[in-house]
Amino acid sequence: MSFPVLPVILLAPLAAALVLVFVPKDEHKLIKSVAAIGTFVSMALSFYVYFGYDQTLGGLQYVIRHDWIQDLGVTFFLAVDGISLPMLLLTNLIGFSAIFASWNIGTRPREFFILLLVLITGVMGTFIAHDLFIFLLFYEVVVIPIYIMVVIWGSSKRVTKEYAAMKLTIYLLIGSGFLLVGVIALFTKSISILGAPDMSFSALAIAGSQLSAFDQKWLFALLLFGFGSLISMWPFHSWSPDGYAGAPTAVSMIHAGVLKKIGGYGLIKVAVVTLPVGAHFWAPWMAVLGIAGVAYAAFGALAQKDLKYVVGYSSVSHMGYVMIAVACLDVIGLNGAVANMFAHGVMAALFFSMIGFIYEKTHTRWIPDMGGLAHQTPKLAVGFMMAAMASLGLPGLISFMPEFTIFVSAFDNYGGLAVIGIAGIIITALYVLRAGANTLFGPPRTEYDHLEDIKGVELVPLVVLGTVLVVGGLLPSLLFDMINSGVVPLHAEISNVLQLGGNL
Amino acid sequence: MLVEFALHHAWLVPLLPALAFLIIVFLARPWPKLSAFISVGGMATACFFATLAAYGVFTNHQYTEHPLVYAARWLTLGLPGMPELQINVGVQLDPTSAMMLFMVSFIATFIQLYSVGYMKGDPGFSVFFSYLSLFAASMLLLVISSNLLQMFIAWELVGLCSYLLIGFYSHKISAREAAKKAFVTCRVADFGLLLGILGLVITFGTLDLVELSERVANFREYTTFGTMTLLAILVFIGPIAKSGQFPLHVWLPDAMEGPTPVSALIHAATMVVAGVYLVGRMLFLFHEVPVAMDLVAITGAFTALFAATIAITQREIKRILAYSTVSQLGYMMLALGVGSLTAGMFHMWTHAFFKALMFLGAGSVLHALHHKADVWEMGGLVKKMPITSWTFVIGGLAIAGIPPFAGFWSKDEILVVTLNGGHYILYAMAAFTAFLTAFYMWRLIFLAFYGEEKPENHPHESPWTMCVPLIVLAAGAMTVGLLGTPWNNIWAEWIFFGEAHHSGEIAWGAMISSAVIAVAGIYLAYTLYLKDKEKVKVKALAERYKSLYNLSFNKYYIDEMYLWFNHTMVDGSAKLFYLFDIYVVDGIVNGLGGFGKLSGEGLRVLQTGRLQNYALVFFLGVLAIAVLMVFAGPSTASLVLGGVM
Amino acid sequence: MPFDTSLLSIEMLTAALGLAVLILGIISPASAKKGLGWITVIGLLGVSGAAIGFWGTQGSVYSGMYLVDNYATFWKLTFLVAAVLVVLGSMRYVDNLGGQTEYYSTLIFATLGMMVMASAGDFITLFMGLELMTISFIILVCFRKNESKSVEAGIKYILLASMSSAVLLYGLSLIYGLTGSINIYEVGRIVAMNPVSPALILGVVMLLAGFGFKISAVPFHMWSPDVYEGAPTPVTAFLAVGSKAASLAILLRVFVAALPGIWEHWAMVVAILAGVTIIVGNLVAIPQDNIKRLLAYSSIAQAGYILVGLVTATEAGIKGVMFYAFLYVFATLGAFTVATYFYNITGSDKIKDYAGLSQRSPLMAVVMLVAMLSMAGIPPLAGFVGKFYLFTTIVDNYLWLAFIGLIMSMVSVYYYLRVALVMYRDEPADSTPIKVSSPVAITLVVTMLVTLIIGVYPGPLSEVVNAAAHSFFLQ
Amino acid sequence: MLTISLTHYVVLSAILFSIGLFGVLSKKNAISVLICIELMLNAVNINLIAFSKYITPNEFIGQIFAIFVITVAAAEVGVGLAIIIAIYRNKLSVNLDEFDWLKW
Repeated sequence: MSFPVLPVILLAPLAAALVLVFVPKDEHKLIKSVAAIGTFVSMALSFYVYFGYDQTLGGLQYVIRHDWIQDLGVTFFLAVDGISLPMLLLTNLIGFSAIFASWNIGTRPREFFILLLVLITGVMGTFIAHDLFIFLLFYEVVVIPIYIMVVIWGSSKRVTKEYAAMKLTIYLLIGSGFLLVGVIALFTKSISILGAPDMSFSALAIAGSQLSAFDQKWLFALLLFGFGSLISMWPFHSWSPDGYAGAPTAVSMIHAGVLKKIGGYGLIKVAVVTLPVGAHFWAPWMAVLGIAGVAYAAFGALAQKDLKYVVGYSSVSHMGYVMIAVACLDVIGLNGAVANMFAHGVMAALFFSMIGFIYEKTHTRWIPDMGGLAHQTPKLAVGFMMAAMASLGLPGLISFMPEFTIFVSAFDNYGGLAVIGIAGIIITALYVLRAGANTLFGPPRTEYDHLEDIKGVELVPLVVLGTVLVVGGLLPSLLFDMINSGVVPLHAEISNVLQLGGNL
Repeated sequence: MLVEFALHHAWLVPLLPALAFLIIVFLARPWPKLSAFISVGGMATACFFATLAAYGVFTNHQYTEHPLVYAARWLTLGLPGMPELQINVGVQLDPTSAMMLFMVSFIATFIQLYSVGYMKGDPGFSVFFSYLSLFAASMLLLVISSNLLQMFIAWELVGLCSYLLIGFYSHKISAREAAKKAFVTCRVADFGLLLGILGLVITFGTLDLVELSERVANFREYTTFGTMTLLAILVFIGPIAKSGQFPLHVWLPDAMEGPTPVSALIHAATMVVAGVYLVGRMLFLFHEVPVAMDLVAITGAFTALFAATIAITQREIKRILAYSTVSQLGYMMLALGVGSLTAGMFHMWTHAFFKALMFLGAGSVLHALHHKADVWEMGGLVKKMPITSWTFVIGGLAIAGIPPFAGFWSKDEILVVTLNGGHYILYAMAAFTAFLTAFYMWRLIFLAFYGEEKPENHPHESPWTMCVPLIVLAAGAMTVGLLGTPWNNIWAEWIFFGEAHHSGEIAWGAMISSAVIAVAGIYLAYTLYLKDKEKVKVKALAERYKSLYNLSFNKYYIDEMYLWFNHTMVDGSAKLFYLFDIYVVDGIVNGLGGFGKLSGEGLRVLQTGRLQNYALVFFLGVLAIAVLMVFAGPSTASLVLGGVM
Repeated sequence: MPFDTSLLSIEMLTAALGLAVLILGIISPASAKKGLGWITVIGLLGVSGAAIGFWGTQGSVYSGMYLVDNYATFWKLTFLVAAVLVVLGSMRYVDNLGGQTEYYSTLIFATLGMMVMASAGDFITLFMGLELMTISFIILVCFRKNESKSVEAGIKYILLASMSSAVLLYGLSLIYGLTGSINIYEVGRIVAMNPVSPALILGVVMLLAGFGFKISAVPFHMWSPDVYEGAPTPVTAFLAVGSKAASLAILLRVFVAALPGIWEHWAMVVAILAGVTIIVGNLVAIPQDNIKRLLAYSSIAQAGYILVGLVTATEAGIKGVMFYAFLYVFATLGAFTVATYFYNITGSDKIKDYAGLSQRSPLMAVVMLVAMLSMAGIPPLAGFVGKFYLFTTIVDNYLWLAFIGLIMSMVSVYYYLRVALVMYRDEPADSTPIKVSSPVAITLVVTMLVTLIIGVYPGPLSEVVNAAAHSFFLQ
Repeated sequence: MLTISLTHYVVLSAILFSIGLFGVLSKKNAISVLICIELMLNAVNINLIAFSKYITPNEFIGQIFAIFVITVAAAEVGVGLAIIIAIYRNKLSVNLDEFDWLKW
């Protein structure tokens, strides 16, 4: 690998942020363009990587590895495989659109975009790091920028933005605290097994799978709590709706779109692979919590009147599907989990960007105050409905096949339990259509006649994400083959361990 | 040659309308005429190919045994050796699908042509046509699917389009709600269907229809009879909603909120028959499970009767037609339920023509009367709009089942197979339904087209784009039934399940009786609605059986029940969950946070600022540590005591 | 035997520097007094240069009274760097005081005391260093002798400090009485050989109390918030950094070198102390509204974290302590320097007055944020790595402590973020931009960069610390 | 005829230490507190000398240590008195209970 493409992808937004530090603070256009360029570079390159990745070869590719901390066995280890690559791509897609979704930011734009770029970098880092320590470095980078962005540019509705921000931050940090304990314990144990400290995922996987069943169980519980609270696993989800409601559009997009997914990603790439026995032990619980999340959050969303809360709860419910899928611990399930994370990412980001525009134009997100917007702002309506349809899992849009695969494997493994989860699609259809219909359709309101439709760069999120939404729906193999190439070896490891280490 | 091409490129048929949709959406939208042209043109071409393909299929008999299948990999999950799931998209051509292909494209073409006139001047003109194209495309995709999942996808897309089209006048609250109702109702049923599909994948490991049918045929290798029953029933739930069977028929009458061509499209050719088609396709599954078959048959018969009893009291012209559709669909289900793919498909075929005809006719009427829908406010239209009226009458004869019109043959076929199957009760129900059908349909005709004119109406004949389809379809409604006359039943040789069961002797009894029933129905309608100008008898009857009348007029209050359920049960529990979330789940979180703060405040107070308090704390600390040391350390306790001594 | 006095050269240089600055302060005209700050800085830098020269030398003077090894040298460097940064950050402050230049010399002597502590080989040296440092600090604490808060802080500090040193001394005397030696390593050998006696336990308890006072471990922490608040802010900074670090240095020396024999007796107690310190420090910090008090409590919590490293009394533990102490120096100094400078400009320590700092002076705001988050242990800042090192040592046997530590560190984010909230969200009361003077700017940038770099690329530092910790056991 | 043993010294120093401690905790006058601290330090000195005499008779470790302690104590007292004077200037009182501006 002559050209270090991954570091460039990682650093491009950071570089843009650095440039922004020296841009005068009232050159709004310039600031935004710089940010856009930075993210565009990353996006273009990650497309290049995505399609340059050799699926038949599989495994880690575009590897960058340097010694970092000798005595902790940490190496600066960047690489991509079939699981991290979709996530990387997703991050950049959303990051790029997020820049444009927040194009009309008027107050203190320079700080906003600097923070946004840092945020994007951090998220990317978690997905391409294959050393647990580096992973953790990036894992929490994102928390503080988000806090600051929410308190400055957020909006107070049911709860104040300060409350929402603090809740979101502390909740996730406490979660990661537990995670950290688990990781440190795992690390110290791994030293005695490996003989030398080594924090790369692969090494930890080897060590972890040799741990006693008991150790694996309690360690996995810690990791599950850590990652679970990030992926808003029921009942550790309550930060999510408030947080999204409080956050500015771009943050909601990135948080719901990709940040959450770090939880699922970590759960698969770290927790499950490293502690298969533990995973096997906790799988039923994960499934139950996942199902609970699906049904519970779906009903929660049904009761909402604030658009962002609707989507907030719906994202909790969708992540429930991911939990079930992970709990299945088989190839199809894991495929579905990763694919669903990707699909939901695109969908949620589009949803939030559209809601952001609606809020920007009508200054309300309160559904009863709206109606008939489709007549004043048709393009906006199209985007909104696309997101809505994707969210209820309409075939032909990206989120159908992932959900279907999840259902297959869930139905196979958990039978009756899964049925409840699958029933969620009915409620989903109910609240999504209700929100869409009451916002966009019905008699147009005169007070919104002055609104002008999204135009120019405002269309970027709709175009970018919408395209992915449709293409991914019509040609799911583009996504699934990639994921499959990553999941199959991973699952092979797990099943080996589970067969050998029969000490369940 | 060209036929060969059509046969092996049948995917063009759905593709063309799809392309039309894309072109209109992205390019042609600003120019209505162009959009219309693209849409109709695309549809017509598709129809052309479909015709060729159908011809190809019907001309060589091998396809009746071995359907022509070609598919491409769409998605693979897992590796060989491990539980792997491969999903193909492809084309499966056999007489059934070929017939559907032709029928759908043919009718869709004329409906689109008709819409050109009907929708003239509507602001959403081109958008409407793009929707129509997409609708047709997805329906055609559904028809040619070689894979159950592919079918499901098309199925859902059809649902989406119906949502868009029913809600086309989205500024009307009623339209909006009707669209939502349609989608959600179908969603509920799709849940069952989806479960069924999942079950099939998991049990049989494939979704390709052909493979599936083979594996199902000897299902005992894979699963138990119980599972099979469950699967069959689950799969049947989907069609219940899509084809408006009881109790999920509620969305269908409301679907009238859409523009009339849409109603025609939905009710005649496409959406609703999708359910019947699916059951027909999956007949190999139901066939293994007698229980499921009976379920289908009973549902069908009951729905037919049930809808008919509602239809007799409705006032809105399109509503009457809608319920008649529900009832006719019941017939088809009944036919499939008693195991005769032939009869079911045949009725679907004829029904498509005369029902489309009648809807378009109704549309033409509404168009003329500026959307005045109540049949009681019409009358004597025959003088002002002859084409519409006469074609409508033909349709009426067809649906009532007067020989030799199309409806007669198919309905007769159904009655015969029901009778031969020995389902006497079902036969009685079906026969009675036939009587009611004839009655309410002619009630509509007499009220709307005959009798004295209403002065306030100024009807006028519709433009040619609307009349041509009427005429064509009317011709169809007269003739298409002749394919399946008992004398030379070509139909039964093409489309059948199992082996071509062809009843040798002609069931004269059934034939005559059904004809008589139809005539009786019409005569009753005539006496009640045309002969006595004042309609005294009717009013008297309505008074006499007030409760029954209301029951029927209010559709047995089923919508109200659903509404109640939705509001109290669903929304109620939603509220409940939400409150729980805020006050319990969130309450715990905030509680913990508050606890932290409070303890902080509490400890803070200890910091009195008095130097000597600090000193005191210091020494208390020393003591505490000393005690700790004694008890935390391993053997210190004994050691201290020993040391002191 | 012959003494290799060259081993003492660093201390001698420092002492000389202190005296020189003192005399210069007296003789130089008022106009020239400003220069003294720079002289101090340069001098200290020179000394640290010399100290770096000592890296790797291993030896002892006066039959083990005075030890020179990487361990000591590392600590000395830490103190010197801290002193340099404090001086840089406080020049403006001293000028405001009206050029009382004894400040600098006293500060240098305090540093000297710390250095002596770092390489103390027996109880007398230990005591001397400790008192030299303490007394210098007492003087510094009530340096603004006309300001009653400052003086009150002073009297609280001197009374409690001398009391605690009395307790410490009593403990030392007991241990001397039981072992008949005051040489730390020799005591270690004797203790290891003989059975445990209750008197020894008592001695250990008193040592723990004495040192616990200095590093402000709960329940011996009560003085620190008051003194920190009352003292001149730069002094507070040095107090929080230097005296704590030095006391840790000697604490490790005594407990790991002299008392490992009865490790199992004090390990659990230290663990509990650490846990309580972490909890109390973080919880009480939550309701604070004065930035110095908030930092005081957070530094109490930090002491708790550092104590964690002592629990196992292993090389890894020592390493963790040193690593954490080093980065703690930078984080704390960063925060306090901002506080100092802000006080110079606005004359307020109230958190609510920090409103809109991010717009008045982005640099100050960002440094404050980075420093605090590093203390909270948020990656990719140094604090995270430090905590990682510390908790790896105890996670196996003291899992509960690991839980307390990591969860509470996340809780601490709560009150750090409240400061961030004020600095970043609120609109400033008066939006006049704050011009950061160059020496302060240097301090701020240095502290921030070090915190960031150690956080992202801790490799080199960990190597150095390894060597230092290793040399600990070579005496 | 009892001989004076190490124990006596130790007990004496312990008592002295405790007296000093009591004073520190109870006296309100800053100067008396300072004096009480001196008592505690002297208790330490007694310890040191006693141990030196009985445990390491032929080395003067304890004595040396004691001398250092005395010296340092003197220095401390010096600074302490200076501070007390300063605070007296500020508050016209040396009553410790009045010095509680810094709290919470």
